[in-house]
Amino acid sequence: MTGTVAVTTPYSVPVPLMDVLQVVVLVLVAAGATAVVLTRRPVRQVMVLSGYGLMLAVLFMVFQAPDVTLSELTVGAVALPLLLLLALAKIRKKEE
Amino acid sequence: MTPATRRWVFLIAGAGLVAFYLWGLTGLPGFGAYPGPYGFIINQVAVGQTKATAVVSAINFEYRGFDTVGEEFILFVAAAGVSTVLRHLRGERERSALDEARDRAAPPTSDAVRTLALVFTGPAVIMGWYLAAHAQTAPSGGFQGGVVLATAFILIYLSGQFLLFKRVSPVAVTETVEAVGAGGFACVGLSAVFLGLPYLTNDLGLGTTPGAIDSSGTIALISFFVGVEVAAAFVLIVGELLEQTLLIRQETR
Amino acid sequence: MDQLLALVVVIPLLVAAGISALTPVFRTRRRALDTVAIAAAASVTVLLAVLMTRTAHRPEVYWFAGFRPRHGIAIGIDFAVDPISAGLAALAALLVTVAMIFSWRYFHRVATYFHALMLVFLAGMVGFCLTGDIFDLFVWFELMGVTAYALTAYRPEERGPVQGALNFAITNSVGAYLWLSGIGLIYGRTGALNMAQIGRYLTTHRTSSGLVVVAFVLILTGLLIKSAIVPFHFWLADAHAVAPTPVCVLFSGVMVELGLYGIARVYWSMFGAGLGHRTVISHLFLALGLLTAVTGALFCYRERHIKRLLAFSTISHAGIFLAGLSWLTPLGLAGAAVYVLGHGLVKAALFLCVGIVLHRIGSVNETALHGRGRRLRVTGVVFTLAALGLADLPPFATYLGKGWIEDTSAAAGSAWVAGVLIACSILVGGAVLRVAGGVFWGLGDPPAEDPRMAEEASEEKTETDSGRQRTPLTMIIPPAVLVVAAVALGLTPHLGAVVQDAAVRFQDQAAYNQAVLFGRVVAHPVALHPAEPTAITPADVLTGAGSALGALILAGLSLYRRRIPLLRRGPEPDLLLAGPIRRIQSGVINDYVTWIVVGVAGIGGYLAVTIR
Amino acid sequence: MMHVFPFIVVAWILAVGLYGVVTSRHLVHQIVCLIVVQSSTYVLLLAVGYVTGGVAPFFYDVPVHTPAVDPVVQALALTDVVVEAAVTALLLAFAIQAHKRFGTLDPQELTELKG
Repeated sequence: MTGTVAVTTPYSVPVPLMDVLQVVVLVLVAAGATAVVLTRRPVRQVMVLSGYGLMLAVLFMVFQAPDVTLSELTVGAVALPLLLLLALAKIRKKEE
Repeated sequence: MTPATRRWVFLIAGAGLVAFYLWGLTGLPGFGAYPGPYGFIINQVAVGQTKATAVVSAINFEYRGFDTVGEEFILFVAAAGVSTVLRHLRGERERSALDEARDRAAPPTSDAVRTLALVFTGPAVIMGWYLAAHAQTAPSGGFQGGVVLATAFILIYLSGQFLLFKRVSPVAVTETVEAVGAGGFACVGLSAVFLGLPYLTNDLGLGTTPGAIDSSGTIALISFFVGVEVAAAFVLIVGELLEQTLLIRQETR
Repeated sequence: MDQLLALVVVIPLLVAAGISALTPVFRTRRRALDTVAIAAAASVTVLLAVLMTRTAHRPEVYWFAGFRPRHGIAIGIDFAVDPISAGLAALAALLVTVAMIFSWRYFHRVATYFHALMLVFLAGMVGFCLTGDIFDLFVWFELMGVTAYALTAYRPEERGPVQGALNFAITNSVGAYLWLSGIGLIYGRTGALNMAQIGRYLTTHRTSSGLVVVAFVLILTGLLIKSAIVPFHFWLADAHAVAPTPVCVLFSGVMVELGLYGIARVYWSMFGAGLGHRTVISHLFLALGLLTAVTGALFCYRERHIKRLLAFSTISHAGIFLAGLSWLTPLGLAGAAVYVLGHGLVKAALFLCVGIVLHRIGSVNETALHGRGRRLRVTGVVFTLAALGLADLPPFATYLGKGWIEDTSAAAGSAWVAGVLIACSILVGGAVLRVAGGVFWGLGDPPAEDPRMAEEASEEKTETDSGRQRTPLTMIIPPAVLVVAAVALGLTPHLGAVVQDAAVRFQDQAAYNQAVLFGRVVAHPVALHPAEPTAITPADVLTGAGSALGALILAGLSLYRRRIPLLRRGPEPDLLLAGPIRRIQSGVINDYVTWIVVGVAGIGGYLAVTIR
Repeated sequence: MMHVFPFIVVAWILAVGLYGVVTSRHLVHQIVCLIVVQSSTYVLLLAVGYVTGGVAPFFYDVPVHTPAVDPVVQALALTDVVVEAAVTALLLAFAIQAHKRFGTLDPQELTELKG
């Protein structure tokens, strides 16, 4: 069951190509996480977070997890940034 | 601790934590070499046992359905918590709306945004229901569907129709719908107990064709209730957060 | 009963959803709401009590959706119930019932949220106790956590509750994510989530010790944070000081103890045999336990805010429980189990009495309250009795648990541990008795004002209508019943034999494996450890009475310090501690999370050096 | 290299997220950093369940015996996403209240519970 079984189904990508894809997306995700943390201005950070959510979604895609991809897209890239922006809109007034 | 001390303490201890964590991670079989058996067994038996072709949904709503009961109630409690916490603020806001209103006057939504948002509302509703209804076949389910469905309501708000948003999702009704969603799931599980079977046993007809819309028995039903619960919870949470800006916008009109 | 086992979790969840769905109906019918919610909690209590007696001789295993394991491999989720888990769940249900009866007249304004949250909290605690699956354990842990955060901030119109809830939520979430990382590690190697199956894998396969140790520490961290073990304890006092009193009953009485139960469960069903190195683990638990017991006791003694004082006493007791578990013996586990039950009952009674004081007088400041509780005679009597129970006075069940923990320490050749634990009991009991004597009996002089308390003069006003003329019966009967229950538990015949039998079975990992994965029940001779006493020894009674006496003397010295020539000079000794404590217990989340990282790195470093 | 690289990324995300939580001077920023900490657990879960060359665990148009990745971790990650959304919503509500009560969002200036 385990090991490197090359499968040719409509969805599968050749293993070496998949490796490269995964490494690239993983690097992007690591950089994204760093960027989210280092962005200290809240509104801008929410934008970066949204982008990070998108990258995570892509990562889950290449990890063959379409279910998680879809929920990461809806939650991580859309719903959470929306909640954060609403909260910030509420708070921002006194910050200025 | 001062910020500087804290940073140094963290950098030292955090390095220790990461080294320790990596020590554990190197004990894993290595990426791409998942050893099983849990996932492999489920992949083998799930389609036959549940007639659902989407194995992840079969796990979420059947094999590990009890986890999902807890998960739904986490969302339920979070929505109730947000309401509890912001409830007082809402009351205060109504009193002090005028003095804060001036700098909160959001620029009026442009017609293009409004039209676009309204245009997207319909597809969002349809897509939400589609996703919630196809847990057993597609990489989707009540959770994703619910969030998309909630997005439809939020689009109505974005289109500037906040009064409509209030009308289509009044808090009391949304709360009731949410509770029905969460409770409905628990009830589906309970039906098996009345038949003398363990809780959450799939006691509906499984259908014959794997992947068909009427296949997989309670999986589809549970997915529906999860969709209802998730959508209502999100609408409730977003509504509570919106509530405070809504009044002010009205004032400035 | 067989198929009904799931009801202990499903009833509270369904009733919570039901009352939430019917909010418009219940809004004007407060009594109906109370009745329904109390009935649900009470029925769960009864079901769990039945379950506890049913599992006295063999564990009960329940597979959700009927997915029984084949060839020792589980694909579903199970409840694996034994008397200890059922007993703890029953305590949780009892305390929820009592707290809701108390709330009958307590809050002046309640929406359906409070009842729904309390019932979901109950479901979370019960699910946590009974489940046999590591991820399911995590789910109920999170449900319990999220509900607890929301309940802490139940009065968000004040500063304290908001900050307390934030500190609570962020530290516990960090713990939860570390725990989940631990689950990921262990799953990536064993391919299992069932605790019995993971335990079996770790004993039958050679596994990299790094992976097992790291997974153990990460899972342990989440539980240590919940059980408020130093240096992970900071959130607890913050959350307790500000949560509504009926909620504090649950936090102190059972939620913290559930974290320790989780440690015991995870250790004895999953890691124990595979991890080995019993001495190392034993030393780790003992060090953490003693550090926590002493820290909590010192913080407790110098505190003037009565709810915070009780919170620090809970931290100290959590340390004592962990020290009891640390010997990894049946007697230690049995002692911790009985101590948890007894402590839960008396601590709940103490918090409820504080709630009555708040209801009638409107303050929780020990200095300001001095002598003002004299008109609350019944409350004073109940509070004093419960305080004596907390100081391990026989025949409160606490003395038994504490006695067994001391016995097992002495049997392991470490009588000094028993000495430290007795000193902690005296310090904590002395602090609580000082409150009892000062507030309810007007003895001695008021303690010096803690400057911090003076700043918070207006606190705690809005939780309840204060200044009432009479204490409602629904508020005084619950704590009285709890105190009586603590005595009754201590006088139960054959308690020692029954609990130690349960403890022996709880610690038998192989038997747990067989029962869960293969449905086989392994018979246990009760006299598995004949060297250890199962009966009550005179020494237990004497040490219990001794620490209660010590606590009384300490309370007397604290109250009459200014009238005793030798002690008169110098600042109040307990206020000397205030400076350093104020720096450590800073209330800043960033500090608390830093301490968590330091704690994990420290524990990890110790285990990495000793187990390789 | 490839067989450990994803796990190094997991440890990195965890460390960076914790660093953010510890050094944050803004509650909303801190909550976002907590989201980052949690995201390390998704990556870990999905990485340990990955099978090289395996397809996604959906058998609508591929035969059941096709080698597929582990579906269990995906179900766990889904649960995890819900938990994240719920906790974040609650924390944001607390933050809004904290701002209202304290007039600041710097966690180091919330001093109500000092001592």
